[in-house]
Amino acid sequence: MSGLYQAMPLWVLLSSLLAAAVILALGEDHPRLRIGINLAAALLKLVLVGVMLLGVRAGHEFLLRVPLMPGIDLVLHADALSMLFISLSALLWLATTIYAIAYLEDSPNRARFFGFFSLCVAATMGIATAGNLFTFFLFYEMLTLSTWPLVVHRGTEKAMRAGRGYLWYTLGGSAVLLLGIVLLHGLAGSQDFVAGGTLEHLVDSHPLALTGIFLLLIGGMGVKAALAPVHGWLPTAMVAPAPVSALLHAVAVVKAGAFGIVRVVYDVYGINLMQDLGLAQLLAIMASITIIYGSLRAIWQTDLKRRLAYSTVSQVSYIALGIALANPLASIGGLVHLVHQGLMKITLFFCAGCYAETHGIHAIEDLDGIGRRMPWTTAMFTLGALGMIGLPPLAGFISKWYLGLGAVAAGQFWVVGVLLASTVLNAIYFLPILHRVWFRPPRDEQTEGLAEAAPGLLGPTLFAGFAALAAGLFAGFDWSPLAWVELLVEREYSP
Amino acid sequence: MRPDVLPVMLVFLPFLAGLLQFIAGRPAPRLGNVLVGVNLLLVLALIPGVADEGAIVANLGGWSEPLAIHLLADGLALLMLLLTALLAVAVSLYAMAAWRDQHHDALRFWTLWPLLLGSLNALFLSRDLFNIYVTLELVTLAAIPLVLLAGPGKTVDAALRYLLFALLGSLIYLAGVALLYAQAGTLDLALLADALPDSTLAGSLGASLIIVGILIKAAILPFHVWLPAAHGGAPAAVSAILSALVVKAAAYLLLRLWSGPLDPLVTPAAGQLLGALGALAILFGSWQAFRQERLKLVVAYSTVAQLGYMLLFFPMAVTAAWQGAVYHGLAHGLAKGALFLAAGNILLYLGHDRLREMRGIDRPLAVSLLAFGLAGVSIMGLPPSGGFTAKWLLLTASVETGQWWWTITLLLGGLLAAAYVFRVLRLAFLQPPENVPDRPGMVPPPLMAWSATVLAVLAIVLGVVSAPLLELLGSPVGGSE
Amino acid sequence: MTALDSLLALLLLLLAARCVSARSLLQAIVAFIVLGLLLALSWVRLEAPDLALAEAAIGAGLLGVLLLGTWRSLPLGHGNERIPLPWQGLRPALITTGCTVLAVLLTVALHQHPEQAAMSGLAALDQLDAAGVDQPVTAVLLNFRAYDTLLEMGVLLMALIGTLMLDSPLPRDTELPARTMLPATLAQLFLPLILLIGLYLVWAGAYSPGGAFQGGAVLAGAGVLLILTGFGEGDGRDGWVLRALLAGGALVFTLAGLLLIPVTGAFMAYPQGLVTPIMVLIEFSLALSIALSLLLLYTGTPGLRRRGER
Amino acid sequence: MSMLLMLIPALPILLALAALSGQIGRHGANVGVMLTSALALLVVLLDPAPLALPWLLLGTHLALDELSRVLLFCAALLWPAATLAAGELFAGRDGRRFGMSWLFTMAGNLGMLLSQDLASFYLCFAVMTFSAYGLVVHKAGNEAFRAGRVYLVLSIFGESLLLAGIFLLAAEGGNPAVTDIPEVFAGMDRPQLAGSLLMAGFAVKMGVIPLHVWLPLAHPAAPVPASAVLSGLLVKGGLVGWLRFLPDQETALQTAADLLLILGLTGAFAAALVGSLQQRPKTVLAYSTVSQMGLLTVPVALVLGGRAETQTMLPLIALFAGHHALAKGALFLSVDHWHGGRWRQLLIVIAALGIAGLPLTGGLVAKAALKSATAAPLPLLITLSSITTSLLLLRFLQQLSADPGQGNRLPAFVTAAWGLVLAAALLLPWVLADPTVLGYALSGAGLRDAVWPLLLALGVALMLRRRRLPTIPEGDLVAPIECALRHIKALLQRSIGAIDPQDLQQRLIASVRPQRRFRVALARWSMTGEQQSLAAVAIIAMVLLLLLLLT
Amino acid sequence: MTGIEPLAVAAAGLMGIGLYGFCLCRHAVRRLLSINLFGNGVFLALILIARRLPDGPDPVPHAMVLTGIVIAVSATAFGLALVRRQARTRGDDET
Repeated sequence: MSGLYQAMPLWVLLSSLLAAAVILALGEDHPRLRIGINLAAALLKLVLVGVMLLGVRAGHEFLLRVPLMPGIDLVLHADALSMLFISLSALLWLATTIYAIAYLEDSPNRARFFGFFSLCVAATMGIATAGNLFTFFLFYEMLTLSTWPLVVHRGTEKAMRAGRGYLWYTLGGSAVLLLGIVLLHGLAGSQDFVAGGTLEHLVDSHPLALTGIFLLLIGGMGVKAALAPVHGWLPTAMVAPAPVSALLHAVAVVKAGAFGIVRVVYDVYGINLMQDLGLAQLLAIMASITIIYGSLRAIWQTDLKRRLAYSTVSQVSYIALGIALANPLASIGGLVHLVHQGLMKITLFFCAGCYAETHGIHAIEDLDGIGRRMPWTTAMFTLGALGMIGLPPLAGFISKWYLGLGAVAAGQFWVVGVLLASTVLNAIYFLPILHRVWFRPPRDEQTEGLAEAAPGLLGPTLFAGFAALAAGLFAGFDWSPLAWVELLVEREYSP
Repeated sequence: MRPDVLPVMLVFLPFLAGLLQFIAGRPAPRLGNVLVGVNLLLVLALIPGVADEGAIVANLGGWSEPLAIHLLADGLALLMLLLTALLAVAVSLYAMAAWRDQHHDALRFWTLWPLLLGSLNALFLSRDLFNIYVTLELVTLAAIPLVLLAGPGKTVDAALRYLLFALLGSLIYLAGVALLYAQAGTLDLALLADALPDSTLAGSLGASLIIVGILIKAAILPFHVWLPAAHGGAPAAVSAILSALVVKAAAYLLLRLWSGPLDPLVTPAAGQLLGALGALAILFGSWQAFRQERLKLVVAYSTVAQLGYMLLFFPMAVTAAWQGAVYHGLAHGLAKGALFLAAGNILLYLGHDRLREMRGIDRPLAVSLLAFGLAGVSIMGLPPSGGFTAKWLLLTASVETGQWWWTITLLLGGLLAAAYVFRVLRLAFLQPPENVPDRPGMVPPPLMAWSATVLAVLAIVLGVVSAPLLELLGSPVGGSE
Repeated sequence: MTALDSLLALLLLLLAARCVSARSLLQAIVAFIVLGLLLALSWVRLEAPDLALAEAAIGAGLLGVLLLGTWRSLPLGHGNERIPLPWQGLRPALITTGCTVLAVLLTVALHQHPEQAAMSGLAALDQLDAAGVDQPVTAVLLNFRAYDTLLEMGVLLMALIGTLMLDSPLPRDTELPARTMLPATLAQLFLPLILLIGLYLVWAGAYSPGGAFQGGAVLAGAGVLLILTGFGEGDGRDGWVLRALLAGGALVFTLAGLLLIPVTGAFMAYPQGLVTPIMVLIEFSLALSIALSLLLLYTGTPGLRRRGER
Repeated sequence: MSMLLMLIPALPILLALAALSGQIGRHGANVGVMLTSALALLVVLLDPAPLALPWLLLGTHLALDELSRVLLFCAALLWPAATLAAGELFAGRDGRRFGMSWLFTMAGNLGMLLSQDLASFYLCFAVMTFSAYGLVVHKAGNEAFRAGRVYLVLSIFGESLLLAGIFLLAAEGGNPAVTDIPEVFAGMDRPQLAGSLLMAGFAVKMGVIPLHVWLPLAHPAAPVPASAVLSGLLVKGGLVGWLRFLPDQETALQTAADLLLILGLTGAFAAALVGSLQQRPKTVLAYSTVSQMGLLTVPVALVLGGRAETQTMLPLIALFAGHHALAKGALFLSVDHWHGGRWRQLLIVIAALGIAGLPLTGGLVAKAALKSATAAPLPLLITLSSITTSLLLLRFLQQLSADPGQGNRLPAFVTAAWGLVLAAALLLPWVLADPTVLGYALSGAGLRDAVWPLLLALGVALMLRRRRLPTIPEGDLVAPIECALRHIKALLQRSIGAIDPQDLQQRLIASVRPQRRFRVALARWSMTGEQQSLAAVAIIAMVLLLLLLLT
Repeated sequence: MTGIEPLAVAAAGLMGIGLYGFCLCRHAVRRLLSINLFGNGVFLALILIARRLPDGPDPVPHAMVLTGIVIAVSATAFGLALVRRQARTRGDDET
C-alpha cells in the first residue's frame, strides 16, 4: 500500500497517458465515450494531485526509481516545486479540455486531437516529476512530439509551416540540451535533482566546462521557454486552434522550458554555484533582453493571437529572470509567475478563442466594441491583460512585486528598470486593445445585442480569469500559489 | 537438454522447415509461423545460459580446437538473434496476410524465408572466418530472390546490382580470409587473435580486405549504391528483413571481428576512418532520404544513414560506444522493420508510394501511421526509445573519449532524421485535396497493420528495458579502454 | 619447374587481361573459359588435382556453357564494349595504379610465411583416422567442416530457386534436328561412360582425388550434353521427386546431424562404427543434388523431360 | 464591527460584477451607492478598530486615520450626489460599461482611503486610476479618446514611478503598514531615491505641474458627474499617498520636498492664470483644481520636508482637502444646474467664490487655516493666490453663464443631493477648524485679507472683459509634445518599419540552404550509373587506405 | 623458399585485373566475368597457401576452394539468369 502511495507521480502520469491511449484507440466513432473518459481522467488526476498536495505539504517526498540504463535511473519524484507545476497543469488541463470540447465541436479528427492533447499533459506531468536531468529530457522530448500534431492539427499549409518551424526549433533545442546533459553526465555522472545543486565540488577543477554546459542546457531549454533569439516558433505556432495555443503558452510547452531552467538553476547547479560562475548575471541579462524584445515585437502585431504570443515570449522570461537574480524574494516572484502567467495567459487565449469561434474575429482591429456583445469574455480578457501589465490585485502584480523586491534586494537596480519598461510596454500593447473592446463603437452598427460565447467556452474562460484574479487577490492565503512558493524558496535557500 | 543444442537447433530447424517447404511445393504459412515461434522460444531459452556463463559454445562434430567449427552464442550474438526472432514473428504474420491469395509468391516466400532465417542465425552464431563467408553468401543468395518477389520485371536491375556488389564483397572478404589463414593457420575467431603474428603486411592486408568486403555487404557509404533500389523495390515484408537484418548482419560482423580477432591489427587511425565513413553515411544518407519522392526510398536511404551509427564504435572503442553501436543495431532493426511494414500498408492502400499524392491518408491507415510515427521516434533517436538509448550511449562515449566531432555528427544526424520522418508524417495531417482521387488499393487487414505497430512499440520499449539487455551484452571482447 | 610455372602464370595473366579488355563479349567469355582450363592445369601442378577437376568441370565447363548460352540469348552486339586502357584517361590510369599496387602488395603478402605451420591443417591430417574417409579434403568437407558444406548446399539451392523465379531459360536451338548429327551419336556413345566416371568420382572421393562435388559436376556435365544433343530439355513443370532430390543433399545432411544428436551427444558427430556408411550416403545424395541443381541452373527451368514429351 | 471597513470597498465591487452581467439599472446603482455611502458615514461616525486581513493580497490592513476620516466623509456625500446626477448614464447603451467603470472607480477610491498598507493601497490606487479611464473616455469620440490617451500615458508613467518606489520600499520592509513607514525609511540605503520616486508617482494624480496636463483635457471630455468625482476625490489619492508613504520628521526628504513646494506654488499661480484664459467652464474648473492642489501641496511639502510638525499640519491639510473635495465636486455638478433658476445661480456663485476665499464661506476658513500654520512669506503668497483664484473663478462664472446649457430640468432629488454637497462644502471647515483659525477668519484682518484680492480680481476681470485675450490650448503643454511625437513616429516608421524581422529571418534561412546548383548536381550524380563505378573504384581506394592506416 | 613464386604473382594479378575489370566494365556479364577472375585469383592463392604444410597439401584451404567454387558458380549462374531476364524485359519494353 505504501508502495502504491509512494508511486503517486506515476499514477498521475498514467492518468493522462492511459487516457491518451484509450482515446487514440477508440477512434472517431464514440464521441460521447471519449468525452466521458477525457473528463473522468482529468477529474481523477485532480483528485490524485490533491492527495499529493496534502502529502507534500505534510513533508512527504514521493519517489519512484527504475533503473533504465547502467548508471542511469528513471526517477519520478514529487517535491514542492513539482507540485507547483503539476497542480497548475492538472487544473488547467480540465479547463482546457472542457474548452476544447466546445471549441472543436463537429470538427474532424477530434480523437486524434484529444489523444495527443492528453499525451501532452502526460508529458508535462513527467517533466514536473522528473527526478533527474535524464528523466526530464525523456519527457521533454515526449512533449515535443505530442505537441506537434496539435500545432498542425488544422492541416493547412500554414499550419504545416508552423509545425515545421516548431519542430526545427524544438528538436534543435533538444539536441543542444542533450549535448549538455551528456557532457554533464560525463563530468559528474548521473545525479538526481537536489535542492542547492550537486556540482559545487567541481567548481575549482572545471569552471569552464560547467559554464559551457550551463549555456547548453539553458540554450536547449530556452527554445521551449522562448528565450530570444530562439523564440521564433512561438508566434508562428499560433495558427493552431485556441485550446492548443492555451496549452502551448500557459500549461505545457513554454512552461516546460521555464520549469527546466528552474530545475537546472536550483537543483543541478544551485544558486551559489551560479553566482560563483557569474552565470546568474548572464541568465538575468538574457531574460531581460527577451522581456524587452518580446514586448517590443508584440506592439506591432495586428493579429490578436500573435500579439499574445509575443507577450508570452516576454512574460515567460520573468521566471528565468526571477531565479537568475539569485535571491529569495526574486525567486518567489519568478516561481510564482510560473503559475500566474499560466492562469493569465490561458485566460487571454481562451478569450481570443471565444472571439474567433463566436464572431470569427482574429485581427485586433476587428475587436471594436466587442465588449458590448461579449461583456463577460471581454471582462475576462481585461482581467488577463491588466494582470499581464502587473496591476493589482491580479496575479501578475504579485509576481512583479516580488521580482521588483528581489531586484532591489539583490542590488540589481537595472532589473527594476527592465520591469518598469516591461510594464510600460505591456500597457502599450494591451491597453489599446482594452480601449477598443470597451470604448470604440462596433464597426458594424447592425450587430447589436448580446452574443456571448457558448457556455462550454465561456465557463473555462471565466474559471481561468477568476483564478488569475484570485491568485493575486488571495495571495496571502495559506494554499495560494504564493504561499506554496514561499515554502519552496525557503527550502532552497535555507540549507 | 544440453544448452549447446540450442544454437544448433537455431540453425537447423529453419533449414529443415525451408527444405520441407521446398519439397512440399505448396505454401504452408502455418509451418512458417510455427517455425518463427519456435525460433523465438529457442532464443529465449538461450538467455539464462548466456546470462549465467557469458557464452554458450557448441562444437560441431566434436573435433579438436583449431579444426572444428564452433557456434558461439555470447551476449552480442544473442541480442542479434533476439532481434531476428522478434522481427521474424512480426514479418511472418505480416507475410501471411500479404500473400494470402498468391500461391506462387507465397510458396517462394515460405521457402526462402525459413532458409534466410536459418542463414541469419547461422551468421550470428558463427565463430569461424570461412564459415562466415559461407553464411554471408547464404544470406545474400536468400535475400536477392526475395527481392524478386515484387515482380522480376521491376526489380531485376536492382537485384542484379545487389548481386554484383555482394558477390564481389564476399570474394574480397574471402581473399582477406585467405591471407589471415596463411598467417595464423586457423579460422577460429577465438584463436585468431593470438595466432596472428604482429604487424605483417599480410595480416594488415588481410584485415583491410576483410573490412572492405564487409563494408560492401553492409552498404556503408561509398558502397551503398546497391541498397536503395533493392530495399525500396522489394515487397514490404522483404524490405523489412533486408534493412533490419541482412545489412545489419554485415555490420554486426564488423563489430565482432574488429573487437575480436582483428583486435591486435586494428589501429585508432583506421577506427577514425571507419568512423568518418559512418558519419558520412549518416549525413549523406539522411539528406538523400529527405530528398526522395517515394516513401520506400525514403526508408531505404534512412537505412543507409542509420547503418552509419554502428560504425561510430570503431573510432571510440570504449564500452559505451560498443553498447551504443549494438543497441543501435537492435533499435534500428525493430524500427526499420516497422517503417517498412507500415510503408507497405500505405503502398497497398494507395497503389503507389509517391509522397506527393499522399495527403490526408489518415483515417484508414491510422494504425499503420501510428506505427510509422512510433518507429520514427526511435529512428530520430528521441526518448524513450531504443534509438535514444543507443544515441545516448554513443554520445556518452564521444564525451568520454573527448572526440567531440562524433557528438556533433550524432546530434546533426538526429535532426536530419527528424526532417525526413516528419516529411512523411506531415502527410497524414495535411488536409486531403478537394477531390480525392479513387484509391484503388485495399485497406490493409488488421494483422498487417498491427504487426508493424508491434515492432514499433518494441522499438520504443527497447528504450525502457535497456539495463538487462546491456548487461547481457557486456563489454567488447578485446575491448581497449 | 619454375619455368613452367612462370609460363602458366604469364598465360593466366594474359588471358585475364584479354578477358577484361576484349571488345567482343564472346571473346571475353572464350578467354575466361580458356583461363579456367589453364587454371585447372596449374592446380594440378600445385598438388590439387581434385580441385583442378572441379574447376575444369564447374568453373570452366559448366560456367562456360552457361556464359555462352547467355551470350546467345542477348541481342547481337550486346555487351560489346571498349574498356579504356590504362593510359586512356585519368580514371583508368588511377585504377590501374591502384590495382597494380594492390596486386604487388598481395604478391608480397602471399610470400610472407609465418613461423608456425597451419594448425588447422595439421590437426586435420592428424585426425584423419577418425573421419571415416582417407581423402583429407573429403574429410574436411564432409566431416571436419561438414557444417560449411551443408550451408553451401543451401547456397546452391537458393541460387537455383532464384534462377527459377526469373523464368528465363536458356534459349534453345529449335532448328537443330535431334539425333541426326554427329554430336548426338557421340553423346550416345559417351554418355554411359561419363555417367560412370561421375559415379566413380563420387565413390572414389573417399580415398583419392574426387568426391561429391567433382562427381556431381561430371554428372551435371552429362546432363548438359544430353540437352545439347537434343535428348532432353528443360520443362516448365516440376515434380516433388525432383524437388526432393534437389533438396536431398542438404536434407540428408541436416537430418543426419539432427537425428544423431541423441546418439552421439554432439552435433554433426557420427557414431563411431557408422561413420563410413553415413558418409557415403551423404556423399551420394550430395552428388545427386549438386548434379541436378547445376543442370537446372543451366536450363533455367524447374523441371526436365525427354525431348518431345509433353 | 471592523468588517464594515471591508464592506465599503467590497460593496461597489459586487455591484460592478452585477453591472457586468447586465442586471443593474440606474436604480440599482443609486441604491447601491447610497447604501455604500451610508455605510461609509457609519464608519466615519463609529471609527472602528483597524482590521487586518492577512490572507488578502499580501496582507491587508484597513483603518481610518485623521485625513481619511474627513475625506471618507466627503466621499460619502459626493459619490451619491454624483451617482444621482449620472442617472441616465447607467441605463443607456453603454450603461453596463459606465456602471462598471463608475463602481470600480468608487471601490478603488473608497478602498484607497481605508487601506493602510503599501500593497493594498497601491491596489486601490491602481483600480481607481484605471477604472477612471472608463469615465474619461465614456463619451467616446476624438476628444475623449485624446484625453483618455493623455490620462493613461501619465497614469502609467506615474504608476511606474510608484512601482519603482514601492519596490525599493518593500525590499526593505516587505509589505509595510503605514505605521512602519518611518522605520522603513530609516533603515533604507537610499531613502532619497525611494521617496522621490513615490513623491513623483503620486504627484501625477495630484496634478503637480508639469504633470497636470491630463486634468484640463480629461475634465471637459468626461461626463459631468465623472468630472466631479475626478476632481473632487480622485486627485486626493496623491495627497493620501504622500502623507501615508513618505517619511516626515527626521528622515524627511528635504530637497525633493523643497522642489515640490516650489512646483506647488508655481502651479497655484500659473494654472490659475492659464485657466483664466480658457473657454469652457469645465476646463476652467480643471485648472482651478490644478491651482488648488498646488496650494495644498504647500503644507504637504512642509511636512515632508520636515519643516513643520505633522501633528499641527495634518488637521488643516484635511480641512483644506475636504473643503476642496466638496466644493469642487459641487461646482462641477453645478454645470448642469446653472440654468435651474436664480437661487441655484446664487448658490453656485457663492460656492465658486468660496474657493477663492469669500468671507463667511468654508473656503475662507480653509485658507485662513493654511495661513495660520505657515511662516512668511507663505501667508502672503497664499493671500496673493487668492487674486488669481478669484480671477479664474470669475472666468468660470462668466463662461458658465455664456454656456447655452441643456435646458432639461433635473429631478428634485438630484438637486437636493447637489445642494447637500454644496452646503457641506460651506459648513465643513467651520466644524473642523481650530477656534483660533475661526477667530482669525472672522476678524477684521481676516476679512480684509479675504476681500481685497477678490475685489482686485473683479476689477481686473471687468477691465479685461471686452479685450481679446490670448488663448492657450487646453492641456497647455500637451500640444507641442504631441506634435513632436508625431514627427518622431513618422521618422521611426520610415526607418524601422522598413526592416521586418520576420522577413529578415526568412532571408537568413534561405541563405543557409544549399545552393540549387549543388543540389541538382547531387541529384544527377545519384541517379546515373556513375555512382556504381565510383563505388567500385572506392573499393580499391578503401583497401589501400585501410592498409595504410593499419600498418 | 626464396625468390618469387610465379603463380603467386598470377594469383595477385588475377585479383588486380578482376578489380580493374569490375571498375571499368559496364555490362553485367563482363562484371560477372571480372568477379570470377578475382575469385579465381583468390582460389589460386588459397591453393598456394595450402602447400605450406611439410607433408602433403593442407586440406583446409582445399576444402575452402571447393566450397568457394560451387558458391561462385551458383551465384554467377543466378547472375546470368538475371542478365537474361533483364535483356528480355528490356526487349519487351522496346517492342
